[in-house]
Amino acid sequence: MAKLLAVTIIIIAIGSAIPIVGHYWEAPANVSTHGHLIDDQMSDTMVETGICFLVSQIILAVFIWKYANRGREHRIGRLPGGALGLVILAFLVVGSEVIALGVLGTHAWAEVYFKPPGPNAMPVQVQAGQFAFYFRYPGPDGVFGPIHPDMISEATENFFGLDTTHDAASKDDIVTAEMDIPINREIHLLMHSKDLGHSFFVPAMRIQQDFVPGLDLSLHFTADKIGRYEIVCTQLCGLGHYNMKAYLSVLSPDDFDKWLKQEAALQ
Amino acid sequence: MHNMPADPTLHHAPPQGFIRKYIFSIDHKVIGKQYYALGLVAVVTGMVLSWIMRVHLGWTNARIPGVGFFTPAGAPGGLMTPELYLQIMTMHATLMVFFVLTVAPFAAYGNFFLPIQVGAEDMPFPHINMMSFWVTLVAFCVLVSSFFVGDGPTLAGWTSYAPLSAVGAAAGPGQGTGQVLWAVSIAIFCVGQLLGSLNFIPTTLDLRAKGMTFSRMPYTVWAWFITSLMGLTAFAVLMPACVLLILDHVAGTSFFVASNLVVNDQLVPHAGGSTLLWQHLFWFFGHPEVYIAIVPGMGIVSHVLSTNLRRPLLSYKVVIGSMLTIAFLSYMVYGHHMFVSGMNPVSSLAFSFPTLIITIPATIIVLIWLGSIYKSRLRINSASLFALGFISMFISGGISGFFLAQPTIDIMLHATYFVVGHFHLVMAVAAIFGIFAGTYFWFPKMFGRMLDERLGKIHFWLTFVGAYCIFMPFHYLGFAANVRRYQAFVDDYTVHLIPVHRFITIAALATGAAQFIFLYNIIHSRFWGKPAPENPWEATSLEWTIPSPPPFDNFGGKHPIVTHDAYQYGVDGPDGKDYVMQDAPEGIAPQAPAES
Amino acid sequence: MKSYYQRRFAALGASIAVICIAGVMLSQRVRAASDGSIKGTVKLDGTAPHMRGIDMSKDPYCVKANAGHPVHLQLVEVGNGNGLENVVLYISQGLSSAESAQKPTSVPVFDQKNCMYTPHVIAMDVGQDYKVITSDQTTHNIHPEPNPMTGNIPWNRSQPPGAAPIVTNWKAEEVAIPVKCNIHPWMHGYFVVVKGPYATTDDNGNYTIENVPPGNYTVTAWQETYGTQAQKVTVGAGQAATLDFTFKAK
Amino acid sequence: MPVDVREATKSIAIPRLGASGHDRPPRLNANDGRLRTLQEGSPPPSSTAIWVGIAAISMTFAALTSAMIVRQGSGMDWQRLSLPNILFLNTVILIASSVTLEMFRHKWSPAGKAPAPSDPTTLWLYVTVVLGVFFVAGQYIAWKKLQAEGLYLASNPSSSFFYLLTAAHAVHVLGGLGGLLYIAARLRRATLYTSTLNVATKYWHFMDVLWVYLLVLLWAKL
Repeated sequence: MAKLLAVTIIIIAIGSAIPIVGHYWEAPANVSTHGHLIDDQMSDTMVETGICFLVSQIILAVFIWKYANRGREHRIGRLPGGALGLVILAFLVVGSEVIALGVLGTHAWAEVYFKPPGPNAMPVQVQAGQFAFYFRYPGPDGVFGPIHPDMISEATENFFGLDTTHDAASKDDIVTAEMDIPINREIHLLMHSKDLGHSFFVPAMRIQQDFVPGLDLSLHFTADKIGRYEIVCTQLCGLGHYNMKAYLSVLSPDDFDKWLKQEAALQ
Repeated sequence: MHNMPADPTLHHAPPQGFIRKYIFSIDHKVIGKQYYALGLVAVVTGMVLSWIMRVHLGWTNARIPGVGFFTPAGAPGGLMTPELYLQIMTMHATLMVFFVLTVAPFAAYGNFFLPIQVGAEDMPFPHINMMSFWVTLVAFCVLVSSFFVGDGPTLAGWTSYAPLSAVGAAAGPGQGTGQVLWAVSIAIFCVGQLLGSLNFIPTTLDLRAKGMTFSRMPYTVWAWFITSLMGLTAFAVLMPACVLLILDHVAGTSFFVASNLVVNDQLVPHAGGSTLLWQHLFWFFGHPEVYIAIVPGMGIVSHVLSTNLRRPLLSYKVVIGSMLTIAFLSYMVYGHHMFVSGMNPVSSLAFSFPTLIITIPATIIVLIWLGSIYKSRLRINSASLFALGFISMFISGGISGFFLAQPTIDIMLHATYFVVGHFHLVMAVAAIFGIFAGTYFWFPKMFGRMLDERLGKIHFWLTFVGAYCIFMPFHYLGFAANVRRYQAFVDDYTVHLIPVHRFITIAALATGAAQFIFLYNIIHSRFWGKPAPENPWEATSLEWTIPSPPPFDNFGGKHPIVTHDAYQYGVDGPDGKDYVMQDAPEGIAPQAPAES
Repeated sequence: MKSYYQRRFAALGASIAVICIAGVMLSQRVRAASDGSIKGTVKLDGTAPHMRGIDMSKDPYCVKANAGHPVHLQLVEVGNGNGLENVVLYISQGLSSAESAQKPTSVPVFDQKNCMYTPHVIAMDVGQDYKVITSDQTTHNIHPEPNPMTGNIPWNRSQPPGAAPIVTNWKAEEVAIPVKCNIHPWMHGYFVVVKGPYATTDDNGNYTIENVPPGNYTVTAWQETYGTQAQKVTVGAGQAATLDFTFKAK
Repeated sequence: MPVDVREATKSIAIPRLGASGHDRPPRLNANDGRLRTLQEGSPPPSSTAIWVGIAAISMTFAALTSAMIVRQGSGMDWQRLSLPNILFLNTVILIASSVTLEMFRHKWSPAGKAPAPSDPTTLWLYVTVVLGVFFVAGQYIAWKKLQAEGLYLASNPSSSFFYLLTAAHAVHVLGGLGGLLYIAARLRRATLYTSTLNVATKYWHFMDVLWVYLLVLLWAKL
């Protein structure tokens, strides 16, 4: 029984590691300029914790194998180093990991959150609501028209509550259901929620940020691969949460201008 | 037995009549059993709910028999609607976290064994103790009732994030009555647990038998004591939070609802509330709650393990110290649930470090367990198997915490199935293994009958392997950025993961079914199991010095005098035993564990 | 002995059945041959405003379903000769309570097809059952939000692909109850709940209100964008009165 | 070495009086009805429990305080409201009630002889109860005053928190009143444990402290 348990634990430990080592299921490949920092951090953590995981499970298994069902003839032994040794070990191993991961990790975090967006970052506004994202581009004047919550109406597709008859700035705003961005151009994403808590998660872009009703938050990122990627909501927002999606298309600058003109025509 | 002569006056007289004996009982042992029964009912309900969820996730358009019968609106013809999935998910989580993981290891075992292990006749305030159970039961009934009123229970998840939980029915099915009932139920539950702490803490501090110094208390006593301290602070914060939520619902206040929200094309009347306020209040409770669920498990495992290793753990003080450190740190780490919540990124880092550091005491405890197995005389029985399983699970689940403790990585893993896998392993499965270990260890004492060891071992193997089959794949899904709380995976990058979900579903159904072996075992053994001796496991602590089941006043009017610490194993004890009872006569001076 | 009771039960059952049937027949106001009707056309004066196209890209299924024919808003839909579609006409004055109390036995159907509501507007009588069905392979939720003052209860339920129809009705008169799908925010329609005979205009703005007893009435036309208009009309026994409406484009 | 419980407890135990008598004055029972566990020097559990309760209540109000501060910072809609003056009178009443309760308890120190229910000193207890009732009534008047100004629970976050905090406190005071009435009942019927009295007094004083804290908080924040 004990030996079986030992073997089982080892099989489980190694078995659990296989899909990770073999990269069976992976997140969409990174297409952002900052993503590699996160990926590196991830793989570092994976290596360090993976080793700890395997070693500790195997030790558990070996000890069970060796010391189970020993009779009175065997004397109780004491682990060399004793408890103090283990405490020191824990501080050394975990402490070093904490420093390695914690301190190095802040670098990547700072890259994403502490560095302000560049001066010529392209502003795009995103509004989350049950259960869709809508995007707004400022248009030629580069200014977003004011939002009138009382005018928000999905029935008339006035998702942002714009008053195009009175607000000059709103007249040329371009509202879209899909987010298209030019490649290698920094995007400054201005986020607000129309109703509830939502979240803006683009796995391929390695960005995730909650929408907090009443707060205007922002993100900035740069895409470096042309393609069409998914934007999903990761904050439970109601029955349609699972289907709260949008698409993020990274286009060449020319295609992007073409697309923007098309959308402008549709307004 | 070496005990005091009979005490002239009992703390309170033995109750007469069925009602006072078994229903409105003030006997801590009966109350403990009542809590245990409540936990069983809740865990079975929660498990069935999880089955429904799993089947739906694996085969989204499958018609699930029976579900349509219970909620014709939620599942027309057994075809699950998104709202029903989320409602079931919410109820599964709420039942499991509050009414299983808090009730079973803490309230149930704590009530039964805390007074016995410190050598007391009963809790100091038996009526308050009785109230704490009945209040908790009311909370349970209120929660379950939400299945049957309006358009069902809330779908806001067990975290009930505002404003989804605060703007009312327009936000979705169950957000009206269902959400209010949820908040009411949790508020009541908090009261129940506070009443519990009111008994646990004085029992530990004031009712210890002569000679039962702090350094002689069993690990479990410490665990329950620490847990009740945590519960005291955590539940005292969650309760007002729930009151605020209820007021936002029924009284039109705006604590959590921000201005100018437009829900379903209707402008919400509230204004100026703070969305993050709820998250802060909730997680200030929420993270300690995780340890409220797991610390008693640690205590039970340490207790069961040292008995079955036939040796004391390497260091008593270090284990207790680590538990205290964990409890202390657990209040500084809650922010790691909110890394991407729009909280100031600096505070995210501030929360990240204690979160990483809290793994040090946890690691120390695990290492002590491992190191204590070294050159021990490990006995294999159902209890020790589950204790060892706990260690394995705790390692796996604890280590994945390293990912989530880092804001950087959390960008990718937040709200994915990685989180689900992590907290199920470290909190749910580990805690449940602790409960199982406790049951197989203490059942003889609680009911005076032995459990069937063979069935116990079968139960262990199916549960151990099954749990890994269920929860390890969750981590892979998480790495593939599979978002949690989705009722289906349609036309997106997660479609190729559906086979993994199906595997998990099958594993979940099988493992769940295996739990009925356990149910059969406890029910059958309760009535037809072979009678339990006083001390079947050759254990040393006080609960093993009295008959099984214990008499009404635990020590038959006597008062134990404790002369040894709780873990005198592997020593040359009296008449050839390898252990010394805690209340053995002073004369017996056991040798320290012999070195080899 | 036994047979005796059986006979008694049989007799009892029979009599109950008879009473029920009688009751049902009496409750139905028998349609008089003298009933007339109101017919006519609703036109738009001026050019219809531009209807924004709908971008369904959030749900690939909807995009596929509508591949080829672009969809647009349905706030104002005009057919041949500027006929206004989706206008609901009903008798707002002149019906006796008995006449307005009777309700048709037909069941209007509100279909969710290609991520749009077809028809965009359905009219129904107070207490008349209507049916919500889905022809889509994606899940919709139906979320009507009546005015709380009217006493109609808002509801919100989902229909996964292949779900059974939802059959229900409205307790109180209300013009008009907006209904939407939150999962597909562009999906938007109306339930118009009236008392007495009603009609909805077809693609070219033509309508016919059947079964109108002879008398003088006020007929009201409702259009989601342009609001309501009312006109008086006299219906002779067995005759079809004609009544045209014209809405001004803003 | 077996120890006789009677021996061990004799020193502190005064024989408990049965539920018998109106005729005879109830005695103090320093034994407090606690379990005899012979763990020397451990206080009666109730005196630990009351601190546990006080800790829980403090946590609750701490949570509400932080909620109030966060809420005040989050919205632009916070209107200052002027506290009804009666609150200050109520404060005086509540503190006075604590003093009277002390007067009562002072006469009941375990050493002292237990007076009969007819004894004038027991009047202090009833005075305390009456003052407590006055306090709650005074709070009620304060709410009425605000409502007269058109400030209801949902009118403004400041008024919301005012009603919430004062009501929460009032509920706890009512609980304390219940405790005092229980003591009054014990006085007439059976034995009164010193610990019960001490606990009730601690709780009642805590109500003062809590109220003064709330008053300062409301005065500073609202």
